[in-house]
Amino acid sequence: MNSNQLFYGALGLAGAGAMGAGMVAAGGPGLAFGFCAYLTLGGAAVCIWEQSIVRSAFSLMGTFLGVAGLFVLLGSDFLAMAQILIYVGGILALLLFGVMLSPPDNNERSLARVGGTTVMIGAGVAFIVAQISGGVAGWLVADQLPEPNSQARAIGLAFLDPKQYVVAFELAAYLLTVALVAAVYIARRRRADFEPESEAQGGQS
Amino acid sequence: MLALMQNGGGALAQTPNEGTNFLHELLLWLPLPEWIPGWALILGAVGAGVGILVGLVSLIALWSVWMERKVSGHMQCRNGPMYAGGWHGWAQTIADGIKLFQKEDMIPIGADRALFVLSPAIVLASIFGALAALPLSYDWYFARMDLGIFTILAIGSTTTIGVIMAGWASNSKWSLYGAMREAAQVVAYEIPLGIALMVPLITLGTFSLLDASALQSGFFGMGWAIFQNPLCLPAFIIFWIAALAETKRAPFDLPEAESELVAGFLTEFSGIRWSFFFMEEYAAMFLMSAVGAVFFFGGFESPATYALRSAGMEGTIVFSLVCFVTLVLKAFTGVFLMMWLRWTLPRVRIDQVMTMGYKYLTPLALICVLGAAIWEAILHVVLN
Amino acid sequence: MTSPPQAEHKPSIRPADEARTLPSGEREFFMDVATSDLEVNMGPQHPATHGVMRVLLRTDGELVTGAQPHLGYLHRCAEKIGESVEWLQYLPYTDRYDYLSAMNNNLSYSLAVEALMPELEIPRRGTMIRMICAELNRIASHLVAFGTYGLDIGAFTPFFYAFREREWIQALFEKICGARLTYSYIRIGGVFNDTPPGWLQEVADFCDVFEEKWQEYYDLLIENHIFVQRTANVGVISEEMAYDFGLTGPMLRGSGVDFDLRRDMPYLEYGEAHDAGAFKVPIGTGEKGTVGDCWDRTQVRMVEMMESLGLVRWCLEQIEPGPVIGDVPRVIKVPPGEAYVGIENPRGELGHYMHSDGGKIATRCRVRAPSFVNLAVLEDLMPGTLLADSVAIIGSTDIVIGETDR
Amino acid sequence: MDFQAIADHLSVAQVPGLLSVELPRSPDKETKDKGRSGLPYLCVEPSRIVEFLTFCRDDDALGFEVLVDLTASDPSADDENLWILIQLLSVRHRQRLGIKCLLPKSALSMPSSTKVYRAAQWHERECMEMYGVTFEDHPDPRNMLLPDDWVGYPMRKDYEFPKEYHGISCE
Repeated sequence: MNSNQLFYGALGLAGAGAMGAGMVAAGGPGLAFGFCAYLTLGGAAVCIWEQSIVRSAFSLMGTFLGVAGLFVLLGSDFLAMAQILIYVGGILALLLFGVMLSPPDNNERSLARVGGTTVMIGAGVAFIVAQISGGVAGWLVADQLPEPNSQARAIGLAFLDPKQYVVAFELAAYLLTVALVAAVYIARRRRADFEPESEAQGGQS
Repeated sequence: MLALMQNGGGALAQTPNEGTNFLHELLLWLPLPEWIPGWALILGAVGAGVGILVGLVSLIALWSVWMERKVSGHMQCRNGPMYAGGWHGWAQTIADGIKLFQKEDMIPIGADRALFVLSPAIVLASIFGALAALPLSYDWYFARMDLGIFTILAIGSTTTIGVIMAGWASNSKWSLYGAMREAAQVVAYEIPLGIALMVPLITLGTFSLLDASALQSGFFGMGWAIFQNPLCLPAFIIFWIAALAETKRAPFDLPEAESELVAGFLTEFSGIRWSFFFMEEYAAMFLMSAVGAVFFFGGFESPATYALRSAGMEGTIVFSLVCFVTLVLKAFTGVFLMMWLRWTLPRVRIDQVMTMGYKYLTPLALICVLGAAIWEAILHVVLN
Repeated sequence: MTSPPQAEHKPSIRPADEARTLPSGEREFFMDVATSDLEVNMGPQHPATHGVMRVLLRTDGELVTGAQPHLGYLHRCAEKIGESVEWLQYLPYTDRYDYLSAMNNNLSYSLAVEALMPELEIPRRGTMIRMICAELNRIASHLVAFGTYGLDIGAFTPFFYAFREREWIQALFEKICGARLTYSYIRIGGVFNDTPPGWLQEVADFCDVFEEKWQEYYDLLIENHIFVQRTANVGVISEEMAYDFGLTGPMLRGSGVDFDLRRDMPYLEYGEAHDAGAFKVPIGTGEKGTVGDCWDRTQVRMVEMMESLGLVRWCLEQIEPGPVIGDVPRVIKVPPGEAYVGIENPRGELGHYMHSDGGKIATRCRVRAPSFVNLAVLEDLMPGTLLADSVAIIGSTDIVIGETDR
Repeated sequence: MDFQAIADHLSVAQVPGLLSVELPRSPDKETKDKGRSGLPYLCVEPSRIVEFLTFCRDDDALGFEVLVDLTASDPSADDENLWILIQLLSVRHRQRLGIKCLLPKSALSMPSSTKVYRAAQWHERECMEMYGVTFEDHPDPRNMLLPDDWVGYPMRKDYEFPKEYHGISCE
């Protein structure tokens, strides 16, 4: 049994434990919470553990989706969907775009793998075990989930209301535009205007 | 799991006072023993919803594949499938499906097995999740969502991750090219897609697909957004181009560009895994067409629903059915349009795709939004 | 990465750290970000190589920075066989090099052998049937070129339309010689047999229908905006470059060179046909982009189909009853000597160099295959283009691997 | 110009390497000449081929822009010479020219024509693998059609077919 199997075994057990504990504590919503929390933390753990940097990046998808799920549970579905749209559909895709093209470098990542992950996973498992063994009384259990109400209208009004955040909103927009233009400028291929077109088509005869 | 979570979110989002999930209602209505807890009912509803979704996606794919073959066949002076099942080869896709199930499950030696196996699941789960947000009729829906369109776009965008995963896990250079193209293309076209959809959203003033449809019921069921605001037509064209790019359909089928990249991210896939990607593609086509139908072409509304409503049949099962059929017909008109374009146009080049997305579609979509906003302002503020 | 054993020599693949030319003509240099180029094998089994050819590509993202064609996957020793079998026995092998225009291959071989046999007289009817067959086959071949080029660019439907018309031509050939692809119909001394009754009328019917269909295809694909965007200004071959690489046929004419062996070095009755105004020679004009780009080459092929149609019609007018094959013995003995005859094949000049020492078997049978020569230009044309462009370039050379490898 | 005019023009210009002119001729019993059918060609000295081709290409009256074909021929196993055959084409003047170089089989080496016509590159590669001719200064002397580990020169008349190839019996 190698360390990888051990890790994924522990991860699976932790998932079952998290969902089971959630269900015992708060029924269906608890189960959903346990699942989302497990996705979030499990994705993060895999991200640290995995040697392959691309797998690490893919595991972030679990984290992002888990966070989105937590937002849903907290009754904020606009935020949840924004989270998925921006983080999974946009940022993660770009991240993968970059990471896929980078050469693998396993040595750098092994340190984090041995040290950080073990400590983190151990601490997490210990915490959960302690919590369960100490009884779930200490947990904060919401008796009812908040009602989901899309705050889209509220957010929109807040952004466009001169008395609230319209200045900040517009400033952020300008900042992002400037950042975008700057990024394009930096990433652009530099063109040198010297060296005339002599051997361009001539090739190697 | 993803679909479950999504649906769980949706089901949990039910509030007792308004518009609960009809599956949940059904389960509540059934004479079930008392000791079954409420959450089990919710889970049951979720399970049934997932079952219906899987069936729906399979049906859409089955029908669409057959339709694609017939459409392409007739456009190319062929008949397409004619034998399987008897009448015009209607059972061809079923036969193909059975064949695909029986095929050897191949994973290349150098492939990243875990990701290779996971990628079709992610792709399929994302389309399930997105389709779950699509109402099938005024009272047939999996989850009543105020943010329906936002949800569809968000969850639909996770397909990209599955495709990138497939491309990377295959450990083939052609697949990697496909994955890179997919990443670049989808990120580029999500922007004009979303912005173009803002035009009907401004016109109708809602994110909800149900509300959007209901708001287009005027003029004998023809008060469609495209007739309400002149900017909707250019916005629809932009939306449609972006939707083609999002669903990887020709002329934007660069991720799988079979004459350039062999089959792109699909190169190493075979059998049932490959068919999952195929199902996703057709389901996504249906979904995008349905979204276009709901936000530009009246959704469930048509003279037929108007007539039924005038006859006081609103709320009956017949009315629901007519709404459903209306939407499906509109959506499949869109699917047909996609097929028509695919079998007519050559493929564009990646730099042209990027140029079109960033340089033309996005600014044009922004102008459309601005115009739509001005139009609405004139209509409602100035003229009022 | 599969590294071929001969990986040490890569003259055409430029070093990665060098400056390179973008498709727009700009020179660009690398930033200090460390990146490495990706080497991809396009082929031997790849939809864009139209057969078993391998192009080793070095790519930087989508940008192709080096290309190296590797041939020989379909090498069937045609030339060696030509030195081992009798003169007439070799004829079926000629069908196999460019299997899309087997009539023209037969014709080239027959003409080369006939050049060594000064006494042999070819009857005029035989010549006319030869011309009809060669031109019909040219149309069929260009139809495939047009259809598969559409496939390369991503348009499926033109392919089926093209094959529908080609099917008709093949049916016509089937009636005349019994074969649909490898005809061996044009023989040393004439053609194998006379046309079946009514065949010439069927050819005339085909001409009438095809003329209408041709316009459809032109509008559907060649004038399509996306197609123009994909092919115009892509893979530009200048006139000098075309000469340097020895290009012939539509590749040369696409570069704006007004040269056609049928008109300028007439064989059969092409000279007479041209004087009668039966055909013109289309050349690339750079209408949509630059002279010598992929669009020009494709357009030249398209227009050539119509010109071939004119030739077929002229032949149908001229043809008269009579014998179709000259006095050829069953076992041919060719007088000693050597001759090179090149004719205008759909893909360029198909030349046969035949050397006889007076016996029943050729001493040397050399096939100058147009695809082989035209393919060499890839090494120069592909660096600096995008991956999709390189596919467009390979398609525009209209190669048949059976011919490059022989 | 017809062939005779081309030959005259070349000999007047005293182009380096031009050896003789071969025309078709009828059989002659007295000289035991079997005769020669087909097309005329020029015999050129192999070592001067680059200068010769350069002249043919650059001379205005000749203007052979295109090298159509370059190949070799092994007339018989007994013959001590290998022939290198070059076909030129002038697009401007609509004329062809056949050139033949005799290379002794003991020293199969001649300058590469690639510098004059790049079309020669692939033809020469084919010649090299098929006949074992060495073209000096060839930029890319790899096998063209044959596998890289092929033994022997298959188009030579004295070539013996291999008994096996990579463990595959050929008999």
